[in-house]
Amino acid sequence: MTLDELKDKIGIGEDKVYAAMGAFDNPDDLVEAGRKIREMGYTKLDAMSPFPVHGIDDAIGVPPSKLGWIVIWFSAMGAATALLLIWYVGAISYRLVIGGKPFFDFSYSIPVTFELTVLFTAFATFLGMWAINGLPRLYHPSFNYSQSHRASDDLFILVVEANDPKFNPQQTAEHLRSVGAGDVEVVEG
Amino acid sequence: MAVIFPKSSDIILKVAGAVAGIGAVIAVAAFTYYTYPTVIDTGYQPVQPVPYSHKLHAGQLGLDCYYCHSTVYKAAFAAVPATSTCMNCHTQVKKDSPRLEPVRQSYATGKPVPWVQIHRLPDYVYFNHSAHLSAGVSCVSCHGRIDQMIEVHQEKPLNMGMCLECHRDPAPNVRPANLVTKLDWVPDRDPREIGAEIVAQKHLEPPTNCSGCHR
Amino acid sequence: MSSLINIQTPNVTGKKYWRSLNQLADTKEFRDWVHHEFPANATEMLDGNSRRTVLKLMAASFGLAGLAACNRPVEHILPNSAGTEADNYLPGEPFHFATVMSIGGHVTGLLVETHDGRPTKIEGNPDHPHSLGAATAIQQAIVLGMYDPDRSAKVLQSGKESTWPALEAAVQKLSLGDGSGLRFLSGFVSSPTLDSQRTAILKKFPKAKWVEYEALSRDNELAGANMAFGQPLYAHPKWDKAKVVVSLDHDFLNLDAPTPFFTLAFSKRRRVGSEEDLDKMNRLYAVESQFSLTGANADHRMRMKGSDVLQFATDLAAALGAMPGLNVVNNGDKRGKFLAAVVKDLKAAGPEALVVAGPRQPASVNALVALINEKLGSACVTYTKPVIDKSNSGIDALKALAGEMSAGQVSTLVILSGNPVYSAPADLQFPVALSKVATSIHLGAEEDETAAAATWHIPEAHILESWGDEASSEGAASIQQPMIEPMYGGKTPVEIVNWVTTGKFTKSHDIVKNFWLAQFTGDKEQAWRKALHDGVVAASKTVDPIKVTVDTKKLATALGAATKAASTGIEVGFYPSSATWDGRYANNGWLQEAPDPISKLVWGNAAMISPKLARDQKLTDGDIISLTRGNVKMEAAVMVQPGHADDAVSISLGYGREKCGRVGKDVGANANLIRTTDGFYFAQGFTLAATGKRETLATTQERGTGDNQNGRPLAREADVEEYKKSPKSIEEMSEVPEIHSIYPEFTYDKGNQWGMAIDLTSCTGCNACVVACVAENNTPVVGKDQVLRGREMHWIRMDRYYSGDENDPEVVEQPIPCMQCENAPCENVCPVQATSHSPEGLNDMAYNRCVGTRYCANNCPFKVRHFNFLNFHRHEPELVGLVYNPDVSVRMRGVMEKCTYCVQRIEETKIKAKRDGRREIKDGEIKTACQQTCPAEAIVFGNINDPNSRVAKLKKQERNYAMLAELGIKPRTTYLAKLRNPNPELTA
Amino acid sequence: MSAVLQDPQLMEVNPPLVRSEDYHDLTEQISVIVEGDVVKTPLKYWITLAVTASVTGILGLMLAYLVSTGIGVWGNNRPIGWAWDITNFVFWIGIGHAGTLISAILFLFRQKWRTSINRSAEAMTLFAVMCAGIFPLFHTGRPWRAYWLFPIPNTDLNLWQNFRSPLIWDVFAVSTYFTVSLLFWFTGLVPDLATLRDRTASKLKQYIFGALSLGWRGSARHWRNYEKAYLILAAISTPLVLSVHSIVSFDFATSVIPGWHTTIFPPYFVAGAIFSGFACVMTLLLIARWTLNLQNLITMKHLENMNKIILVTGSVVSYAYATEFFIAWYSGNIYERFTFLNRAFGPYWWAAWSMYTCNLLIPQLFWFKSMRNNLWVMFIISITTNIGMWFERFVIIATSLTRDFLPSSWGYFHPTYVDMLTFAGTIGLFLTLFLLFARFLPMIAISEVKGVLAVQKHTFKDEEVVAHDLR
Repeated sequence: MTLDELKDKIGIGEDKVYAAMGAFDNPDDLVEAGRKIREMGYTKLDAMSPFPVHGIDDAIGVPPSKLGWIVIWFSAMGAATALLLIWYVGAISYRLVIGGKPFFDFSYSIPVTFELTVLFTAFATFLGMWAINGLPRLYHPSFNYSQSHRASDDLFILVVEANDPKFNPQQTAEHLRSVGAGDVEVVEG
Repeated sequence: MAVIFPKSSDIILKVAGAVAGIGAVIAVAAFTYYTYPTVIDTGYQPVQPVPYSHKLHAGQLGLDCYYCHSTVYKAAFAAVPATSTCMNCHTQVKKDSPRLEPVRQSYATGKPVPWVQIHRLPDYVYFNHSAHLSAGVSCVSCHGRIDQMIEVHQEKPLNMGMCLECHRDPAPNVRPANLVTKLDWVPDRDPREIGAEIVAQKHLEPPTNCSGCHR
Repeated sequence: MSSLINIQTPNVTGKKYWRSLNQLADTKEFRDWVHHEFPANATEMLDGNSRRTVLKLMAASFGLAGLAACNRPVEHILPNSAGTEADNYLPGEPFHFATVMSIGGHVTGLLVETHDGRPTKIEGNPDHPHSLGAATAIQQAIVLGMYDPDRSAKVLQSGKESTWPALEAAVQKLSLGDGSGLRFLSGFVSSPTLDSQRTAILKKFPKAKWVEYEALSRDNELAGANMAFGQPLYAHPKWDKAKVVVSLDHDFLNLDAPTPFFTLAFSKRRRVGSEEDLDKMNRLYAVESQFSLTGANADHRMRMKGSDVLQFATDLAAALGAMPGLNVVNNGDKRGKFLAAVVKDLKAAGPEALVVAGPRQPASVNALVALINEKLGSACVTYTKPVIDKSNSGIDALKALAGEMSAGQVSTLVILSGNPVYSAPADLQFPVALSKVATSIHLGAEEDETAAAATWHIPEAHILESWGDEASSEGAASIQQPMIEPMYGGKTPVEIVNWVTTGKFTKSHDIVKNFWLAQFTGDKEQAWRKALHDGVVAASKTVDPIKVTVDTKKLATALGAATKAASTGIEVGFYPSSATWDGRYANNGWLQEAPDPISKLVWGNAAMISPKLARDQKLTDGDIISLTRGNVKMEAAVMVQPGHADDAVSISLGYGREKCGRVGKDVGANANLIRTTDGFYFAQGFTLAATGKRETLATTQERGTGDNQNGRPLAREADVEEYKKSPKSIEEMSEVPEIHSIYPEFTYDKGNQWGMAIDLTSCTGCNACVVACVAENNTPVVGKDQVLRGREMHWIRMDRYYSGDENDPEVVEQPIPCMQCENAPCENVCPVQATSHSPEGLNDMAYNRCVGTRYCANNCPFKVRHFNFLNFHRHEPELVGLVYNPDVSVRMRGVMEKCTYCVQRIEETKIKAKRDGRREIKDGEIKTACQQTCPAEAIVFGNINDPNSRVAKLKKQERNYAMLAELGIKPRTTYLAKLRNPNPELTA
Repeated sequence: MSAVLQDPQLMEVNPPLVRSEDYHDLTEQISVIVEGDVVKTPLKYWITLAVTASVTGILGLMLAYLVSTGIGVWGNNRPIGWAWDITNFVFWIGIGHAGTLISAILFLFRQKWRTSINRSAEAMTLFAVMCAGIFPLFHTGRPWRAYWLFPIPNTDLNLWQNFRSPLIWDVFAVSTYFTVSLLFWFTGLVPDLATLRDRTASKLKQYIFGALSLGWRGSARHWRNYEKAYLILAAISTPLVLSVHSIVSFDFATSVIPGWHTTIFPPYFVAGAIFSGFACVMTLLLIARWTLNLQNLITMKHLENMNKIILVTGSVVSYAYATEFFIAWYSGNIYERFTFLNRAFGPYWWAAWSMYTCNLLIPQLFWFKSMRNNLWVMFIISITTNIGMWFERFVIIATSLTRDFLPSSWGYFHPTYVDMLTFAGTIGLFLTLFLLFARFLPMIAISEVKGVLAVQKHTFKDEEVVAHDLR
């Protein structure tokens, strides 16, 4: 492949259009606008908000999270690890008679098994969430939007990404304004 | 303005992360390896006051270990021989070899020859030579082929894992009691079989509980 | 340490010596460290305030230790240049040597265990008639004294450091002439060699005199016989023959018997092995002032002031119609009832009756006792003539000597191993008298009060360093042989006597050997070797008992003359100390920390008073009182002792040493300050006054006031009759429900299964086992401050519980080692598997794995696990480290430790058996240290899996019970309930 | 709900949770504290910080002395192997329970009012657990060997941990609890860090917050997974928080010592933990509320709700006390009976009675609404409750040990100055960390509060909303 392609791949290529973005001052309007835009046939939509806006997912069609399915496996792994560890330590590695109790028994394995299950689950959830979100990431094209810094304050931003088949800079910007967005910009990066 | 980190920062972040991860793995691996008993403990070979060659004496001349380390069958400790033992021969053989000067010195003055200890267990470990020899454990099992060493070095890690291994399954290391000092013994059949028979016949039950060795 | 020792061969004939320690002791480094380095630590050990400073030092060194661990230190092996094979010397393997020691005229044979030439443990000599393998706490502890860096190491002239040549010159200068100015002052002479020297000297110097003085001696016994039979005789009670024993102020189970012999014999009729033993069991009546161990073990005890015992003895004699004309007092009902019962019991017992009088009771009481026994026709006591002359012995002899000295008639005084300046009665003004003597030569083991006052002081060799001999009062002699060359070049009495009188120095080995070779017949050398080996001289004639009858007329007049002191004011009684005896063992940490069997007091003495007296005077434990009589006065802290006689104070001698090593200096109060010739053992007419000052007394019990069992079935007891009726009663004292574990139980049915049974009936509560354990297992001495904080480390402790009325309480003593529970609560809770179970049922403790959470100690129902709160061993000088048993790890700070059933002995024996090609261990082949030394044989250890083993048989008895069995812990150590044998007439 | 909030009278009774005009205003209120450059941090803050920091320094000294010298510098002895050390451990762990409880359980129960307090409560949890962790680590005789408590593979001796020991369960429980709480707390923090990143002008702060906020941009997709993750963490934290103190109580419940060996310990300890935890949160919140003027965010409603919980848990604890005595009497076991009589009337009667007073009697005041709404009363009670709960642990741990089965081994415990300064030191550490947190991180979950505000705006509709111009 060419150098440019490579550059793009690793994310240091030439700036190109990322999306058209527009802002609203309250969640209700955002949801409203989101629905309208979607009805116009846009599919690659996103929103940026200071807090989770309810209804927005359906409005712009964000698929439900798969996190739960990933996590459950790790929970099971946690439990298995604990039981294997305790069994190996007591019954295999060094069989010591302690307090007349068996070399391995579920009764005294319960607490540690539970704790390790929780620990694995927690790590899976935490890391899994960031992984799915593609974070940590220090740079993102949307940061080039003049109002993006207020997405964490009091603005609710609607995003129509450039890779949307229906995307056309001027037209899409128009559509955004038409659904009541302010500060509509075509963002590059 | 909202852009704080340049566009390239992401790839840098990724690379840095990868490097850190690999580095950590390497570090752990290295630590484990270099603290592994067989690595840190074996091969200790200090310089002795007299360059005594076990290869010559025990190997070529065929002196029995017991000739010098005479207490092994009766005591916990394998005594290092008295100077007089050396002089039994060296009053005739190599009478005035300069390398034997310290020995003659010691014999004359009564001051001991400061041999450097090689095989050393922690103070809280109570190893008993007589017990192991009477069970039929050969010198080789812990000291290696001393009869092939010009200057003795520590061959086995002598760590708790090593002790336990044998205490849990003594058969491979047990041989007829009269052969324990025969370092070059080559069994005519599977040594484990021979060992197993002896274990059964002597009812050997090596302890694996704490007080077996720690008191 | 061992690398410092140039190992040489032990030599049973003793021609060669261990030189090494001696050389070590001569090096400059060694001296420096003894004199500069150790004090810091020592004071630290005892003084709480300076704790922190030294703890900082420890901090530093801890850091260094960490560093040192990083690279492998070079360790040298130093074989000796001489051959080892020749005399079958095995490095690291223990050797045993027989020797003998004498305290206050009681001789006991000892067996000394040495490792690589250093004595590490003392046990009784099984072949010696007075030991049979047992040894008292003091006898076992003297081994520590040998390594005491405070021992006298140099010649002193008038208290200042001098040299041997200077002393030699002085000795040469002595002009003894006919000996008119020559006096010897020694302790109780029981050495045949020394006696022969004495005879020779008195022949050579007709005008010379030799005085024997012991602060605590058997003089009254001899004087009593003299009063009764007209000649001084030793009385030999046959305890094991007696069915009824009446002790008149005789603590023959503890303080008055610095030998295991009496307990040994007495307990023969106290042990209950089978049904018929129940009927053979003896009955003990005790009449005494202080609550003694004998009183605690008595089936009936009558408390009265020491001075009232004479009247009691008189009444007893009269009631038995022993002799006419005895002035009987009208007895109070209690005393009368007691007396009547005793008389009846004695009469019934007839030849099996035995009455004994204490060495602290005057001649008159001893004489009356002789009379009573004769009247009863008791076959339980015999009399022998002293093999060694005692004509010039005792307090009167000392008084005369002091008189001569202050009159300036003594030009040369030789003081042989004693400390009269400290121990002589106050009214003799001995220090003043001593200052009048031109040349006084003192041979002593420490730089004590006398050493400082005498013109010359000579370091004395320790028993384990010296050649000598001792003969028991029946005449059975033993040779004292050294295991090691005197570390400080000390000398022995025989050497000094010979040197002073002949002017030329001969080694004691030659003197003693020559003396004995002269006695032997046939192959003398062989006989000598045998004597050394056996620890008893076969040839030495044990004198036969003589038949004597009391001359009642003489006795009557003597008794009339015996002035009965007016019993007004407070009576003060002077007692031996269970730790320091008369003060000579004050610098011994093991003994200072061994709790008094009754009061549990450590690191000091106290004025014992009755609860009533305490209430009257509004005194509580620790209040400092002053005791005044005429011009003598002392101050001491009081301790309230249940069962003590009213209007009486008991105080132990041997404390308040001013010139002493760091351990014993200024510990407790010096009772010699108020001890006078007219009130040598007890004196009337003291005034007691509170000073308002207080002192904290350290005890190993009752820190949480657990002086009784709170109705818990821990140390169980029953009367013999009850027990015969309902043997089950013992077991039923605690309700043990059927316990079903949710887990499959481990079965311990193969091979050796170690267990222990402790018989509370025969156990007297002497501390022998406690000290034996300390010596065997290297348990540290922690000091008064730490004991006050509850951190003493004894692996086996002696619990003492009172019951009943505070004025006449009953006492039960219970030794508590680790119970080695099969379902050990301590094991479950250890997070790192530092304590687990061995297939032979031992509760193993791996110190090197312990991280020190102390959870196991918390969860131990018996609290037998001891934690190293500080690095206690760091307080000890390297020299003391030489006493350690090399077969047991010395524990560092921060780890837990506990009784192991002496697992090192178990393993040694198993290995020995393996070497001999046997598998099974004979019953009794392994003895734990506590069991080995127990004179009462109360502790029995063995294989409970073998139905014929002693321990298994004992555990089959009905009175066998496991403490706290209801917890389902299955202890391996069980107890046999204490059986008392009270007189029905007195219990009713 | 909406009806209630529209009615002005009822609004006094049930005031809205967040008193804020709109989102930006809210961001301001919370952020200015952190940014410090707009509103200067008061001097008293720095003085307090200096004091607490130096107390923390003492903790360091004491621990150094302890490690270099031995447990002997504490008052522990035989039989009292555990005294202040483990008492303090349980005390801090207990306090550490409120945070996760508030964030997790109240979250699951959709208790909106938690939003303005959960952040600080979670932080408090972390700091409390840190303080707690110090004790089990340093109470070991050989702390440099403490790593043996963790299942680190060892090639040399194939010796591991003893999983029968509650102490090992503790190791796992406490370390898991700390880790999970940390993840939970940080997850909640990220969006607010993004807010700070976007507000600050200083380049340095931009870098710091930029890195910490992991490039959060509030994308709807992210929020989706984020909420899911938050839900899961809350869901596992709830049983976790209950398990931790249950396991801590096993240290005692599984032993044989009378006074320890009690089956009711797990619920009893958990209730006690929540009790003390809420009291501690209360103390800190009241201080923060005063010093940082958060009356608008931490309203009377929050405080009253907390007081109700304190009252409930306090009563549960009291009930447990009663049960203990009943069981001791009913069991007919002489050792049990003695232990509890000894507790109340033995040498440690003073400890027991101060515990009963603080935990059993005083909180009953909260039956009265006036008391629940009186700042002074609730402040004092929050303090006494913590004192009482410390005594509870001391009474259970130490006094049970002083007199157990064999009277011969009974003892008494005297704390040394090291004991006291070490405990004081942990308090210093705790406060120091909390002060730093309060100053340098958003004490209140901005995004969550905004969520609540949004709901209110919904209900208040236009008359409440002031249009905000977009230029």
